[in-house]
Amino acid sequence: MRRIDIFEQAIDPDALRRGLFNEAAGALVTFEGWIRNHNEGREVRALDYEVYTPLALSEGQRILDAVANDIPILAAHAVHRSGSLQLGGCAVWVGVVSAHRDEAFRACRAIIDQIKLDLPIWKKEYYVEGDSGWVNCERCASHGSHPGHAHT
Amino acid sequence: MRRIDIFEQAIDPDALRRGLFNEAAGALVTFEGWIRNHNEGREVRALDYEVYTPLALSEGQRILDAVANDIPILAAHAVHRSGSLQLGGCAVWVGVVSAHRDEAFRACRAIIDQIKLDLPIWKKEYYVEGDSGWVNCERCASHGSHPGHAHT
Amino acid sequence: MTRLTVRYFALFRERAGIDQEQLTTEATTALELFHSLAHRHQTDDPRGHCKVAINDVMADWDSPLHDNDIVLLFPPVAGG
Amino acid sequence: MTRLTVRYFALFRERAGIDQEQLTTEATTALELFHSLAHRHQTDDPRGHCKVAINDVMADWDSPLHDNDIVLLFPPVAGG
Repeated sequence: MRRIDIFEQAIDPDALRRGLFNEAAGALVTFEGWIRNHNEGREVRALDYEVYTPLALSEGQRILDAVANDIPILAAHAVHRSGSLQLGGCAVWVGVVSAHRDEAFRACRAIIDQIKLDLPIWKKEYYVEGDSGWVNCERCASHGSHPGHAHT
Repeated sequence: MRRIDIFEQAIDPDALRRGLFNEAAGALVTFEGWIRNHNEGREVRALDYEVYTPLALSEGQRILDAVANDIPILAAHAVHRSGSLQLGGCAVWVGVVSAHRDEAFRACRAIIDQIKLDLPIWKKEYYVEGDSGWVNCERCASHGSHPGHAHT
Repeated sequence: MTRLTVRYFALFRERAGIDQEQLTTEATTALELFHSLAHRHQTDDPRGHCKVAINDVMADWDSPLHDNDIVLLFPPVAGG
Repeated sequence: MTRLTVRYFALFRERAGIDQEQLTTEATTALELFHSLAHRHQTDDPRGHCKVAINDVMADWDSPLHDNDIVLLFPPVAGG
């Protein structure tokens, strides 16, 4: 299985990990991204994810296939939320199973790294102070501030 | 929290991951080691883990403390089974939470690598053909065969 | 002149005040189109941090435009 | 002469046919003790793949032995 989904409802990590069971698998590595209570020095109270689903699914599948072609794994599943999340909510889940642990660790890391860089997903943070802002991607943050970034 | 446990009963990964929840955490990385149906070319039907618990706990705590001193994480929990496991059973679970994902990935990997090298735990495999054998550690396998290794 | 549909996402949609529009443009590439729409998205050079897709396929900023293309303008992504 | 308790684990226990024994030894280090018990564990040089603990603390093979020590002999570990 190499699969990506966009969920409008809560992610159930336990159901997802059970879906990856495989008798030939010796290792499962999972990554969960949680909504934490701070980002770049601001106190966060909630988030909205906007997802352009058709391209998120096709780009996600391309990422999973590329990683699986590069690293020998048995299965990989990635799920990203859309819509509103509260503090502590699970925004993204990635699970990889393989015969040995090295492959599962490397593939899980490669998949989440590429998801964050490539999928058409945007995050609007709502701050404790009452304002909100669109969050820049990590690649863009390395460019410093640019005209497309403003807290609104 | 930095904690290691030896469980005589089944590991519940979902309960363990919920125990790591932290409002400052943005990333959870987990590793699960499963009993797979083959090892070094033999078909495996079951395993017994022998654990010398007093030193497994003290060595495990030393590993967790060393990793947490090296990598900024918020919490880590490791659990290893003792006793009999069937195919597909979860033999070991490691979970790490941190603000950002890089630390959780690196710390989780470092913890499971050290657990496999340092904890006084031995694994006896029972093969489909009816025989059994003690499994060598990974470090030892790199020494090639040695007098202490024999399938019995 | 090329007749297109342009769709705005996230920050770009908020700034433009519209989800999408149909327009006729003298632009021949995605980059030229982006610059011609600066009054909508209020962003200078998109290369390196913004993305563009044409007809639901990721594209380069120097991709040519054709009649009836649907051009998707993506501000910096932030999944995960 | 030093009076000790020796405990055998996993493969060593199976080969020795006993969990533990009390003995008096001329060995002055853990390595010398290990070699003197080759009839039990049937293993040559333990360094690099076998471990030893003394009184529930991991030890080196050149650690000295003292009266009433409890010496734990560990064949190659295989956790995970």
